[in-house]
Amino acid sequence: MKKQLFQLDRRTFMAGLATSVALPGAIGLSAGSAFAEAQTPKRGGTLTTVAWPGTTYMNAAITTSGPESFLSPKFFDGLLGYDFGMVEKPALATEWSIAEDGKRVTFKLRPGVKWHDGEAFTSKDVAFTFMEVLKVHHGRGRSLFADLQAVETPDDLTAVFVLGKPAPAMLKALDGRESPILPAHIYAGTNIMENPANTKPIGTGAFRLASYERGASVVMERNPDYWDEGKPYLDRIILQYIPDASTRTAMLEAGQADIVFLNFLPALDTLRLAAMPDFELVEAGYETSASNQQMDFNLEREIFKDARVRHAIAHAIDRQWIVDNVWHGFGVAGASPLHHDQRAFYTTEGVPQYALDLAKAEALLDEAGHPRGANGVRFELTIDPTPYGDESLTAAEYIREQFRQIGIQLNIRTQDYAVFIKRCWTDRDFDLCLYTAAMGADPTIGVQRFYWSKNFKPGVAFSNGSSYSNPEVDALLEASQVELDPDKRREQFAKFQQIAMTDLPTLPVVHTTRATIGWQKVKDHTVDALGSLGNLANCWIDG
Amino acid sequence: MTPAPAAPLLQVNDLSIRYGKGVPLVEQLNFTVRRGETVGLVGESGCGKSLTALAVMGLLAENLRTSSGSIELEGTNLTALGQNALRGYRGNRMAMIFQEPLTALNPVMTVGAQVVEVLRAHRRMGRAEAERRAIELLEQVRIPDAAERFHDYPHRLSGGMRQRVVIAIAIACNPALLIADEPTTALDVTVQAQILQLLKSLQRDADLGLLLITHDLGVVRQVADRIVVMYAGSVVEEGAVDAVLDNPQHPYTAGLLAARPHGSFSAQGHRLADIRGAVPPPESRPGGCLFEPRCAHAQADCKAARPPRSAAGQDRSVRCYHPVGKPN
Amino acid sequence: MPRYVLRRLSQAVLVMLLVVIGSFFLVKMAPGDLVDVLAGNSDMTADQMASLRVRYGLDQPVLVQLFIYMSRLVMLDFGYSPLNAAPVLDVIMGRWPVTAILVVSSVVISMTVGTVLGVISARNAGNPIDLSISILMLVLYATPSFVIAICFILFFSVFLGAMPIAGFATVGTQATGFAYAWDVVKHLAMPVAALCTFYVAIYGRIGRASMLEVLKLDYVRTARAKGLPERRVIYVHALRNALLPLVTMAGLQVSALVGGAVLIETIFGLPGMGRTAFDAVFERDTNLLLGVLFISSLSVVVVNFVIDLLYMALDPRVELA
Amino acid sequence: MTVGSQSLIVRLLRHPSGLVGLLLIALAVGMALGAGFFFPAGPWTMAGPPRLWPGQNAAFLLGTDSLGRDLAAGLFHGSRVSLAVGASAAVVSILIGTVVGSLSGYYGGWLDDVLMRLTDAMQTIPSFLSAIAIVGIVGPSLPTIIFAIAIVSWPMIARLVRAEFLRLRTYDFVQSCRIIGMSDMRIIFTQILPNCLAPIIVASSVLVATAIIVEASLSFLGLGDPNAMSWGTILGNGRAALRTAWYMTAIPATALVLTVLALNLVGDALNDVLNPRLKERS
Repeated sequence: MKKQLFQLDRRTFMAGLATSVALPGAIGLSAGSAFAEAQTPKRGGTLTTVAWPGTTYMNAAITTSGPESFLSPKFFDGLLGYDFGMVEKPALATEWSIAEDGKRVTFKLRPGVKWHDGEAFTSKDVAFTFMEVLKVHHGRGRSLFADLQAVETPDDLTAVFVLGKPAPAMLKALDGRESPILPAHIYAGTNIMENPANTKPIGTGAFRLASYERGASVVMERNPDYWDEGKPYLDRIILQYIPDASTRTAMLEAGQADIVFLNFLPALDTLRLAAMPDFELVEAGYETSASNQQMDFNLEREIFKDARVRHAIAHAIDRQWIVDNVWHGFGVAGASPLHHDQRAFYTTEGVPQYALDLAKAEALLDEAGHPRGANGVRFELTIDPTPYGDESLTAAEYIREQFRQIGIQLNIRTQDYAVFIKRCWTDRDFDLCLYTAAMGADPTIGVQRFYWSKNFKPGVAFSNGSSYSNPEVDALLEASQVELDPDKRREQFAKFQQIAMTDLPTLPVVHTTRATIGWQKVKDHTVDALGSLGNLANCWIDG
Repeated sequence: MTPAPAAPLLQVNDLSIRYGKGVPLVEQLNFTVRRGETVGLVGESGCGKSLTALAVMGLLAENLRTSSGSIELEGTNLTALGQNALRGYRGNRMAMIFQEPLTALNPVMTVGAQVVEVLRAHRRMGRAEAERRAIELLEQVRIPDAAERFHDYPHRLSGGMRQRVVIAIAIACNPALLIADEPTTALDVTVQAQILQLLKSLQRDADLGLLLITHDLGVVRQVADRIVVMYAGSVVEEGAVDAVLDNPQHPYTAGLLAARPHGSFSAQGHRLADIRGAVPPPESRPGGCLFEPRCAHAQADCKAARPPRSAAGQDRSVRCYHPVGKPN
Repeated sequence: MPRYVLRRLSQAVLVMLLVVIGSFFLVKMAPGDLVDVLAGNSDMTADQMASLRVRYGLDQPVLVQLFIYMSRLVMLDFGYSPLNAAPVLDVIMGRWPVTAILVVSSVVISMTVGTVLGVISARNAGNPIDLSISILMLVLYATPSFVIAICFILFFSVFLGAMPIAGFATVGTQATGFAYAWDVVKHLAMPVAALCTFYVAIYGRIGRASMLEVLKLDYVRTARAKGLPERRVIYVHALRNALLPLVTMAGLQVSALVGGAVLIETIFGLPGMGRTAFDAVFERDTNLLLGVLFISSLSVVVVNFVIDLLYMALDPRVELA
Repeated sequence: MTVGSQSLIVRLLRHPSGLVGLLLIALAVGMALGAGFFFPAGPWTMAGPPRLWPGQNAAFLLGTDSLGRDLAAGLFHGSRVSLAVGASAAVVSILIGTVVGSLSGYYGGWLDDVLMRLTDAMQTIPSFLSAIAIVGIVGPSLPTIIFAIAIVSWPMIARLVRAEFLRLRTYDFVQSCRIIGMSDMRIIFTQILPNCLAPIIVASSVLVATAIIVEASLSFLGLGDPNAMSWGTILGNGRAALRTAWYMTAIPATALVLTVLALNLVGDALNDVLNPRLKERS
């Protein structure tokens, strides 16, 4: 069986090649072969995949948590889709246009689309979803659509977004994962959070819910009336919730699962399987969920008010080592507050970098007035790694050893998720806090929240946890929110990256990359920027 | 009151019992039990009398074995039989009553079931018939309201009643030989008499050979026809009860009677106060007469070799070079 | 009998009351609550968090919360599980059977296998068979169940490709009746076996000791003296008595098995009570955790009551006093 | 037959299980004591290249883990933590269990009722679930883990001690102490408790073994103390590499199994030595 590479566009591939150390599977193939061997999809078959944790709801309009993000796009469509590089493409909307002042966005909707219950999809559904669901109940939607004043519905197939000020980031957040369109006839006038349809989804999507065993499995079946003619190719998708990562590996290896998305296997297992001829590793298709592992300095702590201490710490941590040994190559050493998948804005040009240099680190600490004490210790710190996944804890263990060499005694504190969130963002009882967070389809959505002084909101998780405040940064971020000119926006973010990396309130540790590992027979699961977080309508099984 | 001599029912010849390949615990044992006769087997605790009884029944623990000699029941050598064949004799031609009625019965089975079981093991009997017969047996051992007691579990019965049940089990298949190992020791004095009475009458009615193991010389005098005295794994003296007790020939028997004229061996195995020293454990038994180290009458030849069994009158034997007492 | 049952019932109620109060305070000891978790998952404002706290009653003093919880419990209202977006009782009813089947079959199988091994061992006391069984027991006893579970998966599923790894039954199966039952058996074989090993060792060791003890007892000798076949002596007279300590043990083990199920359910992806409790702890789904603790404790109490009755049936000496 | 003057250790050494068990435990304890001497840098130092197989490099006989930490150092230092957790949890649960059991058995009455219902309740909640809940809620640190294990294990000791007290309190020597006016506390501590020691000692070896397994299980579920490397920690860390570097799991697992096995062997031997009446053979 020949390897397929049409999932990777050239730039992703080059980025991967340039930065990741050794990824068997993807590496060594020529990008030129991408479309050469495309096969005709076959209809039918069941795709089995595994994930964890189990889902609470079936739609991602009322929550931003992970399990829903994966499920929702199978049942619900968004207005738009995104090709590699986050290039908009039609979904429920076939055409869209932005007024000159950026304050009106008009969407022409696809005719003939039916909800799973047979009702017709209209602009009323769009207006309802944005104004009454996403603006109210969606974590990111609340800020993203804060300036969305109304959705006008001149006819059934036209929806006009009326904005208080231009919102360039908004257009990157209209897919079925970020902004799924819900049926107004089911939800209007009900308590949306407690509507039974939240676990019995009625969407316009490629798949319908066949059965759901809470905490155990979801079975999706093909929507025969899907608007995208002939799709989806699969008859069924079975999703099993399996808590133990090694069990998930065993299932994939034993053929009891066909494919595993979203790094749900231990990295070493992913690499091991990728080296086997029957399996294929794909690293594309996670652009909307690009995540950074980063470490917040609590700037309310006296010791961190001195930038030299922050710089010293940055010099003590070899981020590439963490990429190699903690993430096992699934990532790039942290170099910017953005993620490299945010290609339009990401840059390292003129952005200060902090190479591993323990001597320099020690010198900076001496300079900052923290000499080594009699026992060789300068001062003591605590780090709180997020309990989500092993990588933060493992990285913290590495950082502890590095700190020991420059005379900082670091204590690791683990706790469960609730305590972690409360400690870092509500009680603000931490020195260093290490976690992985999504950077969003656009920096305004995902990055701004960590650096904007107006987003220093104790009690709000994953807000500006370092309590960083720099008027210049605030101005840049605020300007970029409404800047319609892509070039100007790029400049604004470039400047932002330089300042943020100079002030270093938060140390970007790793720009993580995600991987899909599956049997070769599973084809076309990643055909655009959304990858498995799209609807899998193009996916098919060979044989 | 000596019964007419009959062909031996049980004949134990030169029997030795060993622990593994070690020294014999019981050696060169000889005695007989005749039909319709009660033989009292007496000795201190640890002298091997219970072992002997278990050997006859073929119930020695796995690490014990009969290393020489024979046990003949009605002419059949039991030591030559396999466990399967032996099983046909146990509970059937020979039966045994144990010392502790409180623990001899299975606590989780009704007494009736335990009687029925032995009947069905050896007789072709339907359940109903066996139950009827079991109730008869319970009546025969004089258990009141036998039909109701049939359904009781052992813990509901008193010790005496339980011993009656054990006896009923033993006589269920009309055995020729009944071995009773200290059947009354654990019972109240008043009950003891009743049980002995019962055994005696059953023995008489059924013409049983009864081997009564006891440390109580009083009981022997009361019930037995003949007596076999054991010391340190060996028979030292044998004969008719009255003859032996009135005129002991072996210094050990004499010492016993002198110490406890009415008496009883100590149940707990304490040494007898009036005989110096203690019973030697099997591994340090003397080469000569077993009793020699403690014997007031010991002479040089006693140390040399075990005294042979010598006849000392009609139906009477003693193992001693220098018997005491008046010759018969 | 009624007096005994009444006594046991009142004890059970008291025990359950202690369980509820104890677990309630344990859960409330936690820093951080459900809303913190929800907020972590979906970017909430402080206002929204406050209003959620009001909605879930988390703004009340702890004692008031306890009172409200207990008065609802009396009506069998276990509250709502935000993690599952469903009433706690619904969630538990979906998961209880998985754990119940897992635990009950483990008790039955480990007792049977353990007893058989124990009896074989006891009857061969001191010889090589006994020695090898005893060593096997020790190793089973000392090896954590999760190690065994992982070995099972690697060998039977990955290497041999013979056994389904995860779940209670094939997902989306249309099978019914016998075919479905067989499907479930295949799915549960490895989890049950992995959960059993430790208890097989325990029962085996106790069974061996108990059998040796019983075989020395007078009534076994009596049975032999009756001329009963050896089979009957062992399996009717000795075994039934030797089982008694094992039955007592089973009562104690049920609760431990439910605990051990956490690991097994985690590894084999079984949606049972143990894993649910584990997740509930970390998602601060207080109602769910309390519900799981309550229902599993209640099940343990009921099973123990049944075991008591069984014990009485096995041992007539235990009077209903 | 045992000679009274022989010390317990000597008697254990004469017992085949006791000998093997004690040797293995001595090895584990030796590792714990020698950890600082053989591996002064501690178990956390990332001293070598990551994922080195055992034997691949003479400096790291047992290989290294995913972060390049010496597994041999981990094993030695881990024995400290594992044994310490096992022993401390056992001691704490014996303390709680003995206090509850003594009070319950000695005084009886309503106190007994209350304490026994409490014991029932503790035994009713699935113990590993409670341990998870406690560690999960309070946060994973060694003291919490020890406390959690102790809090779920004491009921067994309490029942054991209570049964012994019920048996012993009717004995003459206790009655006579009462008659001469000895205080309850003195009777409990100087008269009855010393006579309960044998079963407690036997039970303690099992307690330690169970505690070690529970700690490992908690670590396996990610509930270990991140600042203390136990065998369970190594086991948990190695799990993700199970298929690519199984030695990371196998090495601590073997140490764990052997130690638990050894504790059980010693338990069996103690049982035989201290309770001669339970000895087999007629």
